Amino acid sequence: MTPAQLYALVGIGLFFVGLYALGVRRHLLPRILALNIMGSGVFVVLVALARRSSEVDPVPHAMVITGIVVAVSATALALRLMLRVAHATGSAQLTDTGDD
Amino acid sequence: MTGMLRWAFAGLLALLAVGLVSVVLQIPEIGGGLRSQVMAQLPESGVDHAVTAVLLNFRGYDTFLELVVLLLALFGAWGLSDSIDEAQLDTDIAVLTELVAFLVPVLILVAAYLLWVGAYSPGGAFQGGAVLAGAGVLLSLCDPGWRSRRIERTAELLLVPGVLVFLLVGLGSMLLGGQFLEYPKDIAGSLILLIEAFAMLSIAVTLHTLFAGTPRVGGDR
Amino acid sequence: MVAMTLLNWAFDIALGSALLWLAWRCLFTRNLFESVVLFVAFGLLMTIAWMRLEAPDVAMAEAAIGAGLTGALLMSALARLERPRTGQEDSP
Amino acid sequence: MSIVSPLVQPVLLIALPLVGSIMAFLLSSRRATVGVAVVAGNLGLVGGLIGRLCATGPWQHSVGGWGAPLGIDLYLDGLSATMLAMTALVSLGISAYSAAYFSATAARHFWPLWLLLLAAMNALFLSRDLFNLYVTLELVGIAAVALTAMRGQRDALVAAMRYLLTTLLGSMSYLLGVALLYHSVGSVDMVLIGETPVPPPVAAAAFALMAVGLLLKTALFPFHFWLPGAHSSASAPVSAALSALVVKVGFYILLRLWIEVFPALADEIAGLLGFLGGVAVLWGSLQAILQQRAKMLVAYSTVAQLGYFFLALPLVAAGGSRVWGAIVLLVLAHALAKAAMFMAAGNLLAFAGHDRIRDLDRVVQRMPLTAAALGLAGVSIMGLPPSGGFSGKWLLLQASLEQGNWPIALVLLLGGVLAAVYVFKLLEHIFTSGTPTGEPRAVARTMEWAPLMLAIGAIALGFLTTTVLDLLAVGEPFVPGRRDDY
Repeated sequence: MTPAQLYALVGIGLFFVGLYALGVRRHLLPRILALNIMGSGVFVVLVALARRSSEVDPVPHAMVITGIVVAVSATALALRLMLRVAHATGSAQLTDTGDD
Repeated sequence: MTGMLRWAFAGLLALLAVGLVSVVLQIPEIGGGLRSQVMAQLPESGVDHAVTAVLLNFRGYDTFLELVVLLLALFGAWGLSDSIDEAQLDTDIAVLTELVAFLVPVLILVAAYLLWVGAYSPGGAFQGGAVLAGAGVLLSLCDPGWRSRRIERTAELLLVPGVLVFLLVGLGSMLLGGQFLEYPKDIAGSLILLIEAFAMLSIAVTLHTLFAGTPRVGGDR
Repeated sequence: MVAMTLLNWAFDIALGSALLWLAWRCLFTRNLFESVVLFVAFGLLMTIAWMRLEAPDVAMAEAAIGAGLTGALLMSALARLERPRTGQEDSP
Repeated sequence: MSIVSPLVQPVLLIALPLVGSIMAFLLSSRRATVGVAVVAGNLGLVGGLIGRLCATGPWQHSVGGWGAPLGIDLYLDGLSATMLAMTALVSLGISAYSAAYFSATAARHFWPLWLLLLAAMNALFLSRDLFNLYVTLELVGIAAVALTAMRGQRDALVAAMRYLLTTLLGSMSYLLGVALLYHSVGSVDMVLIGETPVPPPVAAAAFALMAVGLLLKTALFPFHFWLPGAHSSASAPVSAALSALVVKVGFYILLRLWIEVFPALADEIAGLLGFLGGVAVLWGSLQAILQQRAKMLVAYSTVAQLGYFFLALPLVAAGGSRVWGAIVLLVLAHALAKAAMFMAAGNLLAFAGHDRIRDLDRVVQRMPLTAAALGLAGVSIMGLPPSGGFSGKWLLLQASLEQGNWPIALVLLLGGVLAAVYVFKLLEHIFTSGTPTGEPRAVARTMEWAPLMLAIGAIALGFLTTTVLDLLAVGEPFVPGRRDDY
């Protein structure tokens, strides 16, 4: 095991912690945060595996920066949508059928 | 989800996580990935910093689409903006105002520095744009109406040049006989700085608009 | 040298565990405000992790966007969420 | 490459709708005019590209001039051209309809998002780079969600929220798979990854993650839970775009992965996906039959029709490119027919003020064109000759009988019967005779013609089968050839 692999495992852990929360939590705010944390997990895997070699590959770094900007865009829209859902239904949860 | 189901779900995810961990440990080391290629082409890219070269040149197309994602999030938020925008944060204005009066100019300088320094060390348009948007957020905290009163139309016109300048440079390089976004080698550095400068402005305004809400954006007044 | 390596390992393990613990707390606390604060703290720790992974560009993006602006977005959304205004029903 | 006329560059398929979107955002009027003009221009560009493709064969465009693995390659072959053509045609119908459908207020929000969605889908069909595909997937997903939510009513908002969580989850799963592949190969170019040996467990995990992410977006049973709500609660032209085009995007990437990157693994899960597809056909059709509202019925029909694409996968292993051709025919036929159906259902809704199937009396006298559109689209959905739906299902039936795969043949026939039941359920209430009660609202002429033209297209596809299959074969997109195992 190397430190790079350790961080990759942490990334996997974050992915699954987020996935669990996404499935279990009902309120939309934690669910949106869960997706962000899953994203962070994926990003950590991308960058950590590049760290295994002493020559660090810059391409995953650029990909992760792209990913972070995509994530903040999606989060901004998700939060806005959450507010509208809360206004329309009186609760920031998805209560009706069909949910995991 | 009931208790039993929760445990089953947690157990399933734990199994998958263990499986994935063992897979990750089996990924062969391939010796620096694309690093050698990036380094070999770096002198041709117009910048000296590898990550900037990947973001703005080698994989500039991704970055271009990423600016489109930001714009799209703004369009989407704009379509949802009715009636929830007037609510503002409660803040202690007196304390903040002095701090902000000091911080905002500093943040603007930091953003400009980040943009400039991106050519040869960590930094660049996204970091700079976010810092600039942060300055806007601080201004909104002390004076929620600063944008809507003064510069709304300007702000809304600033949302698009990031994407448009990128696109124009890309199409321009095709007119010069290259492929999309294939910058002429001798002016690649200047073109990248040009793209980044407009990208930074648009990123900052977009991020700030996403934060502050989009009261009346779009052509109609 | 060995001491240095051990120290590095200890640091990485502590940082990794802290990230996982913060993520868990952030997602499973019942208090939404606490959730948001913990998420920003998570973002800041991520910044350190990026530095450890020799990714300073990512660290800067994370600090500015991941922790900073996302935090501001979350705070502002929370403020609007917890102050439901009446008479603004927009459903038909 | 360099002597090619500047008018037929694939990049313009992204630039044109993008510029149109920005114009629609900044303009204060004439948004619909700009929108329809841009979408018509897009169709012209796709026509030019197809002409060039047939003349000179497939080609690639290395963005930035670097080429894979350092840079990103765009790639055009028969398959991507067919998807682009489908998107362009259906988009034109949807745009013509939308120009009349939306009020000025709604049009402000609709056109920038819709044109951006078009740019994103074009970018996706042209890309061969797995990370670039992630960015385009996010673009498509976010645009689709924003368009769904745009209607602003309670059911649309809730459905859009569920759709957003699902599509983002799908993207994350996909991206994790890409991360594993990148670090095993040192590239995100599909073809390069396909040519490089990857340790089997890593390849399996990466494929599983990417496939699950894409299946979530494609709403294959049991991942369809988000689809009926989103597709039925959006406004009619948006429903048409979601059902006809957006769900196909995930399937397209899956198909490319299947052929280029994971052919050996894919054959192993073909049985599972075929089974899920069969369940989707039967379950979706039964649910459609049970629905009381027209748009819900049409949405469940999409769940069923998506099932056919997967149902056919077990036949691919033995049948090769002929089966792929049949699947793509079904994709095209469904795109045309389903867009027509959703827009026709939108007309019923606009006309009657509701879409309760039982109370849709005497529509045929007032809106003969809409009724005809529903009827013709229904013919293709049921798979009756002559129609694109028939050609696709007939080819599949042949393949399954040749291979002696009785379960698939049975599901194909049963699915057709069930589809007939739900289509006639919709039609029988429309074709009742009698005197109209109340004063129904008028529906604009283009809103009647647009679905009718698309429905006629779905029928015409039945006569153009060989043409489409010839176009598909350009560049042999279904021949893996480059590699067999890991």
